Amino acid sequence: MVVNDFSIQVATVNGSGSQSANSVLLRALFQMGIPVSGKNLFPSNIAGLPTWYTIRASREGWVARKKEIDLLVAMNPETAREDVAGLGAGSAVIYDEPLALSSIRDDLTFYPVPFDAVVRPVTTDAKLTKLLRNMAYVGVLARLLAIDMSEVERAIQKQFGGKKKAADLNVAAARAGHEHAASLAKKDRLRVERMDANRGKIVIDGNSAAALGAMFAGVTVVAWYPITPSSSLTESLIAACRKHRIGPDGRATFAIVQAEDELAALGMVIGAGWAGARAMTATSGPGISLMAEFAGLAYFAEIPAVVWDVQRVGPSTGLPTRTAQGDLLSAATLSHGDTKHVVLIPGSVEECFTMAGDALDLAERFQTPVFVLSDLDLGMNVWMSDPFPYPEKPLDRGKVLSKEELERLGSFARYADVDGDGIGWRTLPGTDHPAAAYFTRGTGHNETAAYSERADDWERNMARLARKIDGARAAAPQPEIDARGAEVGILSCGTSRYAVEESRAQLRQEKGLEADHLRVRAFPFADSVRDFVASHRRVYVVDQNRDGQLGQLLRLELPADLLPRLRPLARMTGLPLDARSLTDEITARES
Amino acid sequence: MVVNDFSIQVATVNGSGSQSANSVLLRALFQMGIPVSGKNLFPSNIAGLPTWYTIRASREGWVARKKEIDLLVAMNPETAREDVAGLGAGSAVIYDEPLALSSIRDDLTFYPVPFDAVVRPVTTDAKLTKLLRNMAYVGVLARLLAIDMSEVERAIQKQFGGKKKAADLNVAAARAGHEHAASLAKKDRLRVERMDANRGKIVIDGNSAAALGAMFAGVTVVAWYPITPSSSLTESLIAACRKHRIGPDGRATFAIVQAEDELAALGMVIGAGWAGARAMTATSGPGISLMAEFAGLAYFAEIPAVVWDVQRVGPSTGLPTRTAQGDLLSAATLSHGDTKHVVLIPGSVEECFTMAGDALDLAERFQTPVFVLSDLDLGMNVWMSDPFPYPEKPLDRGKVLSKEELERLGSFARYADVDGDGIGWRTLPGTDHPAAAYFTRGTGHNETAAYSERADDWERNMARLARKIDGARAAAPQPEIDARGAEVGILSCGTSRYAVEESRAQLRQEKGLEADHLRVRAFPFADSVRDFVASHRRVYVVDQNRDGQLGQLLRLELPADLLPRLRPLARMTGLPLDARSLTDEITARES
Amino acid sequence: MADAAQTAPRPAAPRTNRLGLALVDYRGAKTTLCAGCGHNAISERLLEAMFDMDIPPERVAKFSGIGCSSKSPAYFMSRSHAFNAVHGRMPAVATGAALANGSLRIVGVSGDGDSASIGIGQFVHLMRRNLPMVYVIEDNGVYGLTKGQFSATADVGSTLKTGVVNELPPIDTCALAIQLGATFVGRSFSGDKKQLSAMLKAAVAHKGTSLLDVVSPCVTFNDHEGSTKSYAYMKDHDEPLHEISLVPSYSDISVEYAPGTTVDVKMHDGSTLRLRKLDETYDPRDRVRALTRIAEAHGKGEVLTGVLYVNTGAPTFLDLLHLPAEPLATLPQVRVRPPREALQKILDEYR
Amino acid sequence: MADAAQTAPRPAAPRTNRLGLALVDYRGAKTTLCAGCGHNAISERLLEAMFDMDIPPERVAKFSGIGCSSKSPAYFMSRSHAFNAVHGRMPAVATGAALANGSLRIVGVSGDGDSASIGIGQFVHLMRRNLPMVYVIEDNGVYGLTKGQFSATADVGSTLKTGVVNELPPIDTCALAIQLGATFVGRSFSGDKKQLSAMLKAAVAHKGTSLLDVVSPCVTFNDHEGSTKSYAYMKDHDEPLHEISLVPSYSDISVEYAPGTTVDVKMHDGSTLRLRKLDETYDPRDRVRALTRIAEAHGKGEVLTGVLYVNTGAPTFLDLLHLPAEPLATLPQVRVRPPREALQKILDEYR
Ligand SMILES: Cc1ncc(C[n+]2csc(CCOP(=O)(O)OP(=O)(O)O)c2C)c(N)n1
Ligand SMILES: Cc1ncc(C[n+]2csc(CCOP(=O)(O)OP(=O)(O)O)c2C)c(N)n1
Ligand code: SF4
Ligand code: SF4
Ligand SMILES: [Mg+2]
Ligand SMILES: [Mg+2]
Repeated sequence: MVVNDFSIQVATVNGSGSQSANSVLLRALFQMGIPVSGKNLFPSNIAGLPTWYTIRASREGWVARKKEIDLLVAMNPETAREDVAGLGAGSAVIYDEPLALSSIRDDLTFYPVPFDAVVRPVTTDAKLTKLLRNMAYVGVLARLLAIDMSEVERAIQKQFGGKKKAADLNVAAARAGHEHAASLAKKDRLRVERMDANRGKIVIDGNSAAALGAMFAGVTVVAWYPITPSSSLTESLIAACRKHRIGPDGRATFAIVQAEDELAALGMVIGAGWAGARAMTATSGPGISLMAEFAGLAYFAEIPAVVWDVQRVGPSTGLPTRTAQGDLLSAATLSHGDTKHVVLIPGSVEECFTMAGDALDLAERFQTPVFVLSDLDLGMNVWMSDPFPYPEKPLDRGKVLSKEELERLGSFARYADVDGDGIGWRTLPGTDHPAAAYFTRGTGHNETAAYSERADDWERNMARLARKIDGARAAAPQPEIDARGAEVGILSCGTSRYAVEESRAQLRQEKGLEADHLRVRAFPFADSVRDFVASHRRVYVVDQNRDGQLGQLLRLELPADLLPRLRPLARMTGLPLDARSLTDEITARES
Repeated sequence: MVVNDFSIQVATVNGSGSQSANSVLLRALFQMGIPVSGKNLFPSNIAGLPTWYTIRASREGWVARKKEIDLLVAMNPETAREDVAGLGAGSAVIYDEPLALSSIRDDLTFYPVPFDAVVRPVTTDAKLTKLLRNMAYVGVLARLLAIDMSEVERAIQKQFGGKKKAADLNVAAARAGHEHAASLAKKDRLRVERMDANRGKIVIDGNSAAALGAMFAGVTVVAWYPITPSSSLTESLIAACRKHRIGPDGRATFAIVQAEDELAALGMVIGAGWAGARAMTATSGPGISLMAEFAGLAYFAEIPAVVWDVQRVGPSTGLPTRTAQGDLLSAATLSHGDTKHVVLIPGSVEECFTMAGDALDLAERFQTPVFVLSDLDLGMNVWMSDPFPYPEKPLDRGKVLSKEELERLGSFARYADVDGDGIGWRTLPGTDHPAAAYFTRGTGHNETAAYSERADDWERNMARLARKIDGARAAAPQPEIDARGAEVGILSCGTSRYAVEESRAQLRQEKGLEADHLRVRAFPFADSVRDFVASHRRVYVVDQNRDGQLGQLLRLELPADLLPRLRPLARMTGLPLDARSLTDEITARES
Repeated sequence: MADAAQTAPRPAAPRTNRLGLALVDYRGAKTTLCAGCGHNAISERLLEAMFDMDIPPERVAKFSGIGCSSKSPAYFMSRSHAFNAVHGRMPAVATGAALANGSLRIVGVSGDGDSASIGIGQFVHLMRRNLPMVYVIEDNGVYGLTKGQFSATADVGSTLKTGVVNELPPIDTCALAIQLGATFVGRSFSGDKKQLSAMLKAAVAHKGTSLLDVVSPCVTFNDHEGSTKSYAYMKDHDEPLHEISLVPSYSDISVEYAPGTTVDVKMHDGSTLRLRKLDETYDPRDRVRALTRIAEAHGKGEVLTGVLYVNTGAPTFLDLLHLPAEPLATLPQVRVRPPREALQKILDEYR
Repeated sequence: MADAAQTAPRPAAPRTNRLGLALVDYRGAKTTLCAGCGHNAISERLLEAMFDMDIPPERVAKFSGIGCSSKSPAYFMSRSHAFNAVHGRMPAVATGAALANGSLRIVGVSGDGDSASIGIGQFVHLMRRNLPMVYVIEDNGVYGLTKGQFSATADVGSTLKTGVVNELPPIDTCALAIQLGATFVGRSFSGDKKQLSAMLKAAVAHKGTSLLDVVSPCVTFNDHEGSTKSYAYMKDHDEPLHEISLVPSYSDISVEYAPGTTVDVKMHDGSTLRLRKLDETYDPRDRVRALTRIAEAHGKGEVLTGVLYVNTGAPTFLDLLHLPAEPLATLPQVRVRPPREALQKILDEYR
């Protein structure tokens, strides 16, 4: 028997209501204390197209996408045959009987289930039948995998909250499936057993986590324009703020505005940041491109702004509902002329929460736009996590001169590097002091913010800007390093870490190959990134894009003599990265 | 005496009509057969602010900006003292007598001239006086430098074309200056002598040259939005096409449209290129940023488009009237996701002419946007050049299937790599064949242009795109290489070449240091770029930007083991690069 | 046997148009939009209109932005080239294609988000230019493809399924277009087969920009109480302004007409648009009246449908450019590369 | 000696406003615009209005895009913060600042190119939102800073010095604004000191977006025959709609009024805008009439000046957001970071 270590893929069509069934399945396993993860592979339309939902149970706690499917639930006539064809030998298939799939392969285990018949006792209404068939396969799976039905029912109650009728119907459907499955002769070797790995853990998607992080980090102005996969970030922020950020006086301590487009969204954020608000926007690739001009203004005029980029597959509209890490290079250098932006790259839902605050602090501290590069896999899929720590650090509002300080100083020069860190002091509009005002512009200026076309003013100012951004390398979240003196190193960022961590275990167990790991969490890179490369002979740079963009940024930043050590390992299929592909590739290149 | 080797700087205010005087001065020297160049340093407003015009006469034919000013004409009270303070010892100053400058330094030669008095015999009208003072300094200079007055008068005639009254007045003013200067005791060592270096040569600005190149390359659709320093490119194209591209039937074989902004401008160019037109736009930095999303669409949907970027100082609005090469990195990688664009970099007015055609050919051949990176110095200043060769090569319209070919083939797959070069065949809308139509989109698609979210379709298509663009490295203009087996190499692009060439002579003469030179003319880089770096111990990469962007592109493209040889040498002041700064820097780093 | 042969039923030949094409020759790929989405009905009307008007599909070029609505060009007329561009910027792309090949019949399909939110800038300038094309806004007051946020045409007080209420005044794209000098402006409803078909034909026949704002309910996100873009709302509030039918004819018909009678507006392809004047004072050639009537309808909470404004006299953007009869795209080299002497002459000026 | 002392002339103290500030306290840096540029006059009127209305300069925030016009915020009120943003996108930046600090008095200065060409999209949405700000378009029909190309407000038939003729219909930003729901819309002329000053004061007093399209001749590129934005043209065609004067008062005055009399529109700061009804039928509260009058004027080739439309009843964008009295920008941490228990409660829901 294979216990608590398998992947289930449910193949269906979007809009058919399988989402709740899949969540229930995932939650049931979670409640049994088994490490679990789920990934939704959905199409870019609203209803009727093929969708796959993959649930992985892993004793070891691996949460990356598993390349092999151990158990397929085939509900979609359109894709059923291809889905079955794609399975590895020995896998199991639960399918809707009318699809008659058992004939097409003889190296698989097939479980035909007449789902319509199974739910008929529960309902005769056609629309309801369509819905409840889904909960029925949960029941079937429960039986075959020995998932505790009480946990399934608990999960259903949670899923449908107060709605008793819905809950009852779904429980009935699940039971029907469960009973029907009693008639199925168990032929596969997959099963679950209770564990205690999830005590105290939560299950949440990265976008909700980011929204909570921003709310607890005191974000006050949000301007956005809807785009998959970032919309749910702002939408959960709206929901959260309505609940927790409306004062006793009924007044909202936030303003969230749906702008007319992404140019306007960032423009509003910049105006708000300039006037002293903690402001952010959330978008994805196409929005990043549209924000290029404003990003350059914010960099050059030195205005705090936070931009979340929940990455999807590009270029252009690309695959709007598939995951990638393809905006690293664009974000880091966004806009014409010489620009360089601070970029944070969360690698877990907890980091979505914490970095939402880091980004707002860094933006105000360094008076510059900060990009946070999440991705669809992290943002829209649910992940297990330890509960998020309440932020103890006070908000960093950066260098702002108050009326009182101005009275003391008498005057100030907006762009003077008085502290040697390249960061000048600013004043906010509305500061009630005759010397408070200064003129903000995207054109050349001197230390007092006066217009200047002088060569020396330009050079000095641009050099200071470079110094300023360089300072972020130490202030931004430092890399996560697991180094044990191996010869081979792996460099990754964001969600790649899950595949990398599992791959390292595979390399160790299967090939006896040790590989150290550094996960980059911010750009410009911390010095430890240089040191990591310097202390490893060969460093595989893992990227979820075509051009190896993390590798490209390393090429731009690291000392040239270290670059020959880098080995690009870039993949982009729209599917979350899996460990097996990495292991095979590294093994091949190491032997 | 220093013969035919000096620089003159005229300091005045814009809108005061000095432009014609300066052109006349430059033309007079040109007509005397002396290699000459002129650079206009103007402010970003319309009238009343300081402007400097520099004319360089060079026996050797050097046309880069000369760092040292040998002769200053101080007409602007606002800047006169600082202008004088900035001169090297021994320089000469002609100044408007009321400015009383002679007292401020004793290591200079001063020529006070009461310009109002000098032109009084010519006019008493105040507005005219203001204008004619300028032509008067031309006369003064003619006397002091022994410029032939007949050439000055010929130049005035040419300048004012038919306008007899204007011409006569200006001739009179020049003569008045010339006569007055007879009273000045020549104390400096500068003079001119007739040469014969300019036979057959023309004098033209890069934007006009580019416009002519595009017109003779059969451009048919132009959409633009005004922006300095690119406006004059399109405006001279309009003028040229009205003259030479209106058929006997009175019909225009071109459409030039002023769009509402740069997004629309590139959108129109893409629509036109898709429908089969040779289409282009011209812009500068901020426009490039606004074009990011459309550039990604054109790359991914494979649509021909030519974008001229006449670079100015960025980021943001920056210094709109100063020169730079700061858009290299943005242009080469413009837009989110994985993109890579073909970039051409003209290094002379003749190349502005020829590359205008190359760009249109390459765009249609490779079905992709092609960026041409000129700069303000090249585009808006006038340069001597051999006359442009009439284009003998027929237009390359790329892979387009006609109705007849479709009848033969029966059908076609838009994105199938039938020729192994990564370039598919396309059809134009309106092709009268039932199988001609295909669906163009910025979303994932397969070889038949059908919508696809399949991982394999995405990977295959993106890999083909990479192959396709890689093919441009051999098809685009190859580097200009002057290598004589030196240990030190210099890599440059665009207008930097003029300073580099002069600097190489200085290094040779002053330090006995030989340096080979490779001037990049296109991205992706030709293989000879790699070979050049491989065959030199130390390679200085000259950039007119802060971050050394040519060097950055080399870091992204070259084999890692070659990168330690690169030595960034980046300067950005808004002033055209001068040889002396390079020579000093290289000398310092070589010793 | 002979008898049998004679009485054997012949397969009925499919109805064909003057080009000998059947309706299937105008069909597109299978829709991936929601069952019951208003956009699908509009695609049907559009392809029928093209079929009925004998437009060769190969001469049509379809353009769209991004959205459920903007996907629909894939679902009609597969024999026409199509360009699914970027969000809100389809007008520029269509304009470029029109410049390259003025002989194309251009159909643009957009959504209210695509046109009135992110795309309003290009929309405004397109209307100003009077580019010859049919521009259909499939207007549902929401962003369908991103799951139901408000667009700029959402009505004050309409409520999302999330309970969020819109408080900003809607942009009336028809009023805006008329204000900006558009030459053919109408509004219809995706469920009104008869009116929409007639208006589409009139739009196709018009020389210049034909803007049709077609209220097209989003069954998934906006078909509920409180939304004026829902079927329910339309059924009570849809007040047809006048009946339309296209009378193919080549004789020039006067457009002077009295209240209660009909007016025939002559179209540039020779066909005629007949307007039945149900409305005592309505004249589709009067911009100010059109704006007034639209405003009045808004005041009454009504949606005014029909051809609101027509101006058949205005020159199109292409007219202003004095282009040749042949497409610029395919002019031979001899016509686009001036002769050797021309370059010689030019260079001499720079000597 | 005592006599002498008594008769010695005292230096006249400069006139100060209620805040004790002199006019110089409202001045800006020396202009770098062309001598005689209409924009300079507008800057003067603006700073005078602020001075006369006792607005503390420190409470004012100035915004602009890119252009000669957009440079002018540098030339008035140096004691106010200013943000010279990017071309055509100032409205978004101003909106963000208003969200961050609703107590700021926002003044936006833009050009016709900045607002009607590249910026028309943001302009449209700003008007829709009724953000509290004064939005001045310094309208010269050309792109001054880039040396005289046509903007989208250039009149049909007007000619550039290069001889190029504009053939596209101009966008009337006032008509557009009214169409879109703007709440204070007026047009004036940079040379009309009296009218412009009064209108600026009214605009400053208005609660909501006050759009003023001020015809402001470009002496360098557009002040010539054929251009309706030239001084010459304005002198013959400038038809003032009504005289305006601001009567400071805190009593509520009715706005019912008969032709030939005056109407006092109550402003939200208690001051009153008096409109003298020169026009038999004109009512500045009637959108449709306003649009009609503008259209009529266009027909007659006239430029209608004055306050064209006023709606004092509409909620502003900030009202809709239910913000606290204090600026969001400076709320203390305790008010923007929910307590520990809140996080606890939230996390439990995810268990
Ligand atoms: C630049 C950009 N921003 C945002 C999106 C995300 N997006 C896709 S469709 C859409 C709105 C579509 O609404 P509408 O035009 O009304 O079409 P509908 O789906 O309602 O028919 C948005 C915001 C995008 N694709 N590109
Ligand atoms: C994105 C971008 N495109 C183009 C420009 C160049 N540009 C500067 S000002 C201007 C037009 C200004 O016209 P208007 O707004 O009417 O101001 P005016 O100078 O006439 O007062 C343009 C096109 C720019 N700065 N940024
Ligand atoms: S979501 Fe709405 S607009 Fe989109 S396809 Fe479904 S019904 Fe149509
Ligand atoms: S160019 Fe025109 S708009 Fe610009 S400053 Fe001069 S007069 Fe004013
Ligand atoms: Mg919609
Ligand atoms: Mg203007």
